[in-house]
Amino acid sequence: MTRLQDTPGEAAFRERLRTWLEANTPSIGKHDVDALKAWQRTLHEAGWLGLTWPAEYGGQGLGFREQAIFNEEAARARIPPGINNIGLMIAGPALIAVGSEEHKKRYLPKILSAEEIWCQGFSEPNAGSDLAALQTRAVDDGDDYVITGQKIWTSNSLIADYIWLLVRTDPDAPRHKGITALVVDMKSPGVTVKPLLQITGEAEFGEVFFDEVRVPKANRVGAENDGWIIGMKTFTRERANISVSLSVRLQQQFDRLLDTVRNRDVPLDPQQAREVAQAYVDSQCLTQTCERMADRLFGFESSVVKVAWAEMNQRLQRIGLDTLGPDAPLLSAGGFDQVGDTTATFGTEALAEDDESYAKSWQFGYLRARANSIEGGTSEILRSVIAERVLGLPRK
Amino acid sequence: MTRLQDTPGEAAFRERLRTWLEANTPSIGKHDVDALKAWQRTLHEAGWLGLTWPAEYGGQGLGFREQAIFNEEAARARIPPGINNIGLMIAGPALIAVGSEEHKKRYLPKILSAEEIWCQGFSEPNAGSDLAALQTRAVDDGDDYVITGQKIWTSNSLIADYIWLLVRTDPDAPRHKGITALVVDMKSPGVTVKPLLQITGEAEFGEVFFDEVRVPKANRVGAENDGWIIGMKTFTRERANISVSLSVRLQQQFDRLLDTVRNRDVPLDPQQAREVAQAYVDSQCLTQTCERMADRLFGFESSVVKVAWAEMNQRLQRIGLDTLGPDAPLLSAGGFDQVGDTTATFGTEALAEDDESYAKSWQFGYLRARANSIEGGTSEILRSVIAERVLGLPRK
Amino acid sequence: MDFSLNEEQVLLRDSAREFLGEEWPSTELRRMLDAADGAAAAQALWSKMSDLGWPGLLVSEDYDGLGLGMFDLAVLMEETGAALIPGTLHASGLLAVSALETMANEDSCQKYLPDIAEGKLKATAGIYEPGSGWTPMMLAPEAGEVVTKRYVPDAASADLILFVNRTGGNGAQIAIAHEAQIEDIYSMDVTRSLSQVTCSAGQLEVLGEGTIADVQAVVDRATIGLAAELIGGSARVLDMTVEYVKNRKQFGRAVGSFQAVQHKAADMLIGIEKGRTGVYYAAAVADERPDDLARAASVAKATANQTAVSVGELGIQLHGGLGFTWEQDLHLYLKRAKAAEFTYGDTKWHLDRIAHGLGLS
Amino acid sequence: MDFSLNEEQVLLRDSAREFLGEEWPSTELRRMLDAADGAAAAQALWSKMSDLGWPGLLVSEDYDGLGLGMFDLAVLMEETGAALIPGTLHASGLLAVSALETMANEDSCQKYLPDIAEGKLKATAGIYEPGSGWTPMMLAPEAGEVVTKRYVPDAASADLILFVNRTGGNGAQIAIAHEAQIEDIYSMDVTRSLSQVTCSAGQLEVLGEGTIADVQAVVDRATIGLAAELIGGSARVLDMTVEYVKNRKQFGRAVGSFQAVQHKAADMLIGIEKGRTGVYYAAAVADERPDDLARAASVAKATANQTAVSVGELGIQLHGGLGFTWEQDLHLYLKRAKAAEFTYGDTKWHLDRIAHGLGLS
Repeated sequence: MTRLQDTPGEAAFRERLRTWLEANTPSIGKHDVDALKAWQRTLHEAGWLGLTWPAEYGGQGLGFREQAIFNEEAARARIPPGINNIGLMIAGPALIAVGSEEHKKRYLPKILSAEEIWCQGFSEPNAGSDLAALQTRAVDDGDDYVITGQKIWTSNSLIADYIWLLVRTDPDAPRHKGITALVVDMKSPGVTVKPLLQITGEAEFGEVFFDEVRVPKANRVGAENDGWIIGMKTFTRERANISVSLSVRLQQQFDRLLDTVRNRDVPLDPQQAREVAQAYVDSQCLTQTCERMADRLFGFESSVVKVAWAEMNQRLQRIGLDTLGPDAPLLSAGGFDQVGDTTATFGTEALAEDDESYAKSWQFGYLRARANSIEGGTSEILRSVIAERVLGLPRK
Repeated sequence: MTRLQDTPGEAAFRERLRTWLEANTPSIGKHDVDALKAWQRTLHEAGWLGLTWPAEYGGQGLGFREQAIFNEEAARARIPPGINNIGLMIAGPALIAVGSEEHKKRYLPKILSAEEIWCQGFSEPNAGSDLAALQTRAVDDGDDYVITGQKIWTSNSLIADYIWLLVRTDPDAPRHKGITALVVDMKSPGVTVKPLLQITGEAEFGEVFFDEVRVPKANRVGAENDGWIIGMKTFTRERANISVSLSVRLQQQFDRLLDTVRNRDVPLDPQQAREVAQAYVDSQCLTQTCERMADRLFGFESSVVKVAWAEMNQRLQRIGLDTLGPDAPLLSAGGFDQVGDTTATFGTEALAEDDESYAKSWQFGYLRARANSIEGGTSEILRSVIAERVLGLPRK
Repeated sequence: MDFSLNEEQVLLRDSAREFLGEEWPSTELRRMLDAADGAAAAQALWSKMSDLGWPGLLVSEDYDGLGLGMFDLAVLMEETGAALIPGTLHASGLLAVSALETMANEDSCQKYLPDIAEGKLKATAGIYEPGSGWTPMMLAPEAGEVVTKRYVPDAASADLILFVNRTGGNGAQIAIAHEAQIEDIYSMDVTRSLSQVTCSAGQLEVLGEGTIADVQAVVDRATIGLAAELIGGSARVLDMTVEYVKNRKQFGRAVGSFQAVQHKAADMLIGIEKGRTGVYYAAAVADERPDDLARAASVAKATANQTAVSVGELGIQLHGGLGFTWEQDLHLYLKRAKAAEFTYGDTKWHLDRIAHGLGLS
Repeated sequence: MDFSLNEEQVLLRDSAREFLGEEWPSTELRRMLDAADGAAAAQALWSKMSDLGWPGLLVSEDYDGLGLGMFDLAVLMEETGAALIPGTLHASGLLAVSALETMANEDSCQKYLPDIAEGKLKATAGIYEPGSGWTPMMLAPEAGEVVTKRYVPDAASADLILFVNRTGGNGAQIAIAHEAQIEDIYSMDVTRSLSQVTCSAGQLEVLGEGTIADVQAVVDRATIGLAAELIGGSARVLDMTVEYVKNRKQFGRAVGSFQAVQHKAADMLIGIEKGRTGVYYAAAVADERPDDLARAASVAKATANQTAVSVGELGIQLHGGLGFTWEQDLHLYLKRAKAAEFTYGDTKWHLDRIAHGLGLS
C-alpha cells in the first residue's frame, strides 16, 4: 500500500509530462488570445488535453488520476492560463454526457484544438441564483428557433465562437419544465456582445444580447424542454472541474504568497508568519480534499470544495495584500513580477488590459477574489445545497 | 459642551456613590444566598437601588444617567453579584409598565429589598425561540386559574418566591392571542422545581413544573389573553436592561483578562497582545455603544447590543483561556484568584457549587459563554429581528 | 458620557447630506474619475464647500474659522465619507490645519490659516517618508539634502505643501516645501489623489517647532477624521444594500427575506454602530481629554478599519454579480476602505499601540 | 495520492463503529464519569478492545502485534474519538508503543511489547515537564535527582510508566519510572485521565537511547492519532446535530430548514472534510515519508484543532438551550476538543512550526 506515491504507470506519465512542460512551456500574457490559442493547440497535439475524453473525439481515454497529475504538473510549471476553459471544463464534458453523436464529432475536437472557443449562457439579469427564472425566449419557427433575450456574466463571450445556451421554449410550462439547451454560433446575425467592466477594471465577462437570432433545431442538445436537467448536469460538472482546477490555482497562489513574503525587507512578525502558515494548511488540505473526494465531486459534494475554496482564496489574497505593509494598496506594489514603476494613471485607465503587473498584483487578486463567493453558485446557495443535498436537512 | 465628563450633579452623585461603595462593598461568594440578600437590602436602604423607579414604590425617581453611573461604579468596585436581578431588571420594570396600582404597591418594594426573589417563566421545552408556542395551560375556575405545564431555563427558580409567568388561557385562539401574564407564588401547592445541570456543572437555571396549581385571578397582570404584548414588552425591557449590565460585565471581564495576562511568567507574543488589545477595543466600544444608543435600547435596537455582546464575550473568554498556554484546559488554572491546587476530582464533583476558584476560572467562563448566544434570544433570532425590525427587510 | 448630537450638529449633518446629495451625486463622482474635466468637477465641489465654511470648520475664530471641534468635524465627515468626496477637505481642513495649529508659530498661523479657512488656499501636509511606516519616530532624524515625503494626500492640486520633519531626538518642525516635486502615486482608492513629494532642504521654510508627540497628535486627529469617513461610507453601503435586497427578487421572493442575507445585513449594522461609537468617542477625547488621544484614536481606527472592509465586502456579496461590476459604486467604497485601512497605521499597528499602552509589550 | 480505504480498513472502521456502539454507548460513558464503579467500566472496555487486538495495532508482528500502520490506526481512532473512549488506547497503543519502538533496545522491545500488544500491560509515556511547553528541546538538559513529567495520559491505571528524558544536547533516553508518584490533574476533558508523575533519578531503568528528533517523531505520531480522534468526534457531533435539527420544530417547521441553521451545519461539514483530509494525509506521511512527518503532523493538528472546537461550539449553538445541558453529550465533545487543542501543541505552536519550516521565521 502506498498512498503518497504514484503507481509506476502514473510516475512514468508524470515524468514524461514534466519533461515536456519544462521544454515547452511559454510565457504568455493573459490577454494575448492568439498566443494562448496556439499554446492550447500545442498542448493538444502533444496529447496532454482531453485526458479523460474518449479517443474517438480527440481525447486520451485516461482516468481522473492522470488529469490530477496534469493539474499538479501544470501548476508546478506555471503554464499560461487556459483560453478555452469553458469548452474544456463545461461545454465539452456536458456534450460528452448528453450530446448527440453528431454534436460530439462536430464540436469536441475543435474545443480541444482551440479552433473554436466556447462560452456558456446560463445567467440572466433576473435569473442569477434562481436560474430557473431565465426568460431568454426561443420561439419555434419551422426548422429553427428564434431567440430573443439577454445573458450576463458570460466568460469569454468577447472571443467565443460558440455559446452553450439555455433558453425558454415553453413559457406556459412550470418554471423547470420549459427550458431547452442549445449550441449557438456566436456569429449568428442578431447576437451582440457587450463587455461587462468589473471592479478589477477588466472585462472578463460579457453581456450577450439575442435579437431574433435564428438557430437551427439541429443545434438542440437533448429533447425540447429537457434543458433544466442538462443544465444541472452541466453545473455539477462545472463544479467538479472547477474544484480540481481550484486546488491547482490555490497552490499557485500560495507559491506566489511565499515568493512575496520571502522577498520582503522586513521579516514577518509571528502573527503574519502564522497567517501564511495557515494559508499553507488551507491550500494543502484543499488540494488533498479534492483528491480524497474525487469520486464524489460530480455530485453535490463538489459544493463543499467550492465554498471552501472561495473562502480560502479570499483569505489568501487578503493576506498577500496585507503583508505588503504601508504600500499595500498602492498600484504596482507587490506583484510577483512587479515592474516597480508607478506609471498607472488615475481612474479606469489604470486598469488597462495590458497592465500585466497590475493583473498579477495582490490588489487585483484581492478584488478578483470578491467574486469567488458569487460565481459558479453563491456561497449562500451552495451552503444550502450542502445542507439539503449532502446532509439531508429539510428544504422547508 | 462636555461629552466625556459628568455634569456637576452627576459628578456629585458619582462621588457619593464611590465613597459609599468603597466603605461598604463586601466580598460574597455567588452561592451565599443569605449574604447576597442582606447585601441587596443594604444597597436598597442606602438608596442605590431602583434608581429609575418611582419613589412611591421605593425607587429613587432618577434618570438613566444615574443608573449608568451606578453600573460603572459598581463594576469598578467589583460588587457582589445581584441575587434578585430578574426582579430588578425584568419583573419590576414590567410591573411598573403594565401592572395595576395594587400590584406595584404589593410587589415592587420587596423586590428592591430582596425580601422576595423573583424568577421568570416564559420558555418551555417546545417553546424556545418560538415563544408563542407555549403550552402551559391556565384553566378558568371561578376566582382562580388552575395551571398545569412546564417551564424551563428559569434562572433563580431554586430560590425564587415569585414567578413572572406566561400561560395559555385560550387554546382555541390564534397562537398570539390566547396568552395571559400572571404573578405566581412559588410556594403554591403543585409547584415543583428541578435544577437543570448545565455544561458548566452549575445549576444556574431550573425547570419549573405546575401540577394543577391554583392562582387567584387577582394575580393576573393586564387583561386576560393580553399576555403576548406584555411578554414582548418584558422582552425589550429585558434586553435593554441586559444591555446595560452586559457592558459592565464585559468591562469586568476585560479587567480580569488584563490581570491574567499581566501575571503571566512569559510575555505575550505580538499576536496574543493584539488579541487582548482587540478585547479592549470591543469592551470599550460596547460600553459606549450602550450609552450612545441608550434612548433606543427599549426598542428592537437592543438586539444590536445583545448580539455584539454575546460574540465579544465569547471571544474574550476564549482569549483568556487560550493565553494560559499548555495548562489552559486544566482545572484551577488561571482563575483570577486562583487557589493553585489541583484537588478537583473527576467528573461532576469537580464542579461542586462551592468551588469558587473554578467558578472564576477561564474554563468556566469559556463554557458559560457558550450560552450567551442562546439565552435571552438566540443570535440567529436576534439577527433576524435586526434585519426585519431595524433595517426594514421583508419578512418573507 | 453624552454622545447625542446638539441642534447645530443635527443641522450640520442634515444640511451636509442634502448638499452632497445635490452637488456630489454618483454622476459627479464618475465625472471626476472618468472625464477629461475631472479636475473641474472636484474644484467646483471645493468652491461650494468653501462657501459653507467647511475648510475652516476646525480653524479657530481668531483665524476666521468656525472654531468648531473634532466631534463636529466627525459628524460632517461621516457625510463626506458617505458621498466619497475627494481628499481636499481631509488634506487641507483637517491634516494641514491641525499641523499648523499644533506646530506653527503665531505669525504663520496668522498668515495662512484665514485663507485656508476660506478655501482660497488648499493646503496639505507630508509627514511620512519612504520606509518610515506610520511611526513618526521612524522619520529620518534630520533632513538630508533632499526630503521626500510619501503618502501625501491631495498634493497635486494643493496651493501650499507643508512638510512635517523630525529634527533629531524628539524634536520636530513644520515647514513649507517650496518648489516641491510632486510625483503621483496611485492606490486602490481611485477617488483620492496621493503623491510622493520631494523638496530640497534649501527650499524648506520653517514655520514652527514642536515634538514628535505633536506630530503624532496631528496624525491622530486626522486618523479620527478618516475613521469617520469610513463609517459614513459604510453606512451608505448598508443603505444601498438594504435598498437592493428589498427589491431584488429570486425564487419568487425578495432576497432580503432570506436569513443568509438578513444576517449579513445585521452584521453590517452591528459593525457600523460599533464603529460610529469608536469615532464619536475618539472625537470627544480629541476635544476634551487630549492626554488619552492616542489610545482613543487607535480604538476608532481599528474598529473603523474592520467595519469598513467587512461592510464593503458584504455589500458586494449581497449585491451578487451586480456588486462586482464597475458600474455599481460599491467597489469605490471597498477600495476606499481597503486603501484607508493602511493609512495612518493598519489594524495591527493600532492594536500594537493599544497593547503597548496597556503594558502588554 | 490515494486516500481511499482498502477492504481491511473498511472492515476495521465498520466493525469498530458497531463494537463501540454496543460496548460504549453514552450510558457506559456516563457510568465511567459518574458512578462508583467508573473504573470498572473503563477496564471492561479495555479488555474487550484487547480481544480485538487494538492495543497492538501498531506493534510489529515480530512482537506479536498486528503490524499495521498509522493510516490504519487513524481510521480506527476516528471511531474511538466518535465514541469518546477513555485514554488508555491512545496512551498505551500509540504513545508508549511508538516510544518503545522508536527508542528502546531490542531486549526491552522483546520484553514489553508483546504484553502491551495483548493488552495485558497498560503502558504510558511521560515526556513533557513543567515549563517545557510542547517543545522537546525545552526539556531539562539532564535529569536532576527527581524527574517530574506533566500531562502524562492515563498514568493512574497504567502498569508501565515510561519516561522520555533529554540527556544533554540532542540526546534522549527512554526509561521505566519505577515507584513513580502519581498526582492526578484534571482538565476540562473529563473523559480522560491526566497526571503529573514524579520519579527519583535512581528509580529510572533506561531501556534505550535516541535523539530529541526521535522524541518529536514519537509525539508527532501521537499528535496524528489525537487529530484523528478529534475529527471522529466532530463527525459524531455533526450527526447528532443533523438528527436534532431535522426533528426539532419551532415556528411550525423543522429548525433544520432555516438557512441560519443550514449554513452552520454546512460549515461543520466543510471543517470535517478538511480535517479528515489533514489526518489521512499526515497518517500516510507517517507511514511512507517520515522525513515530512513534522510538517504533516502540524497540518493535521492545526486543522483538527480548528475543526473540533468550531464544530463543538456550533453543535451546542444549534441544539439551543438543550445543548447547554449536562445531560446532552455535546459538552463532552467540546471539552475534549478544547483540552486536546492544547495537547501536543496548540494551533499557534503548530503554525509556528510550519512557518519555521517554510523559512518564514
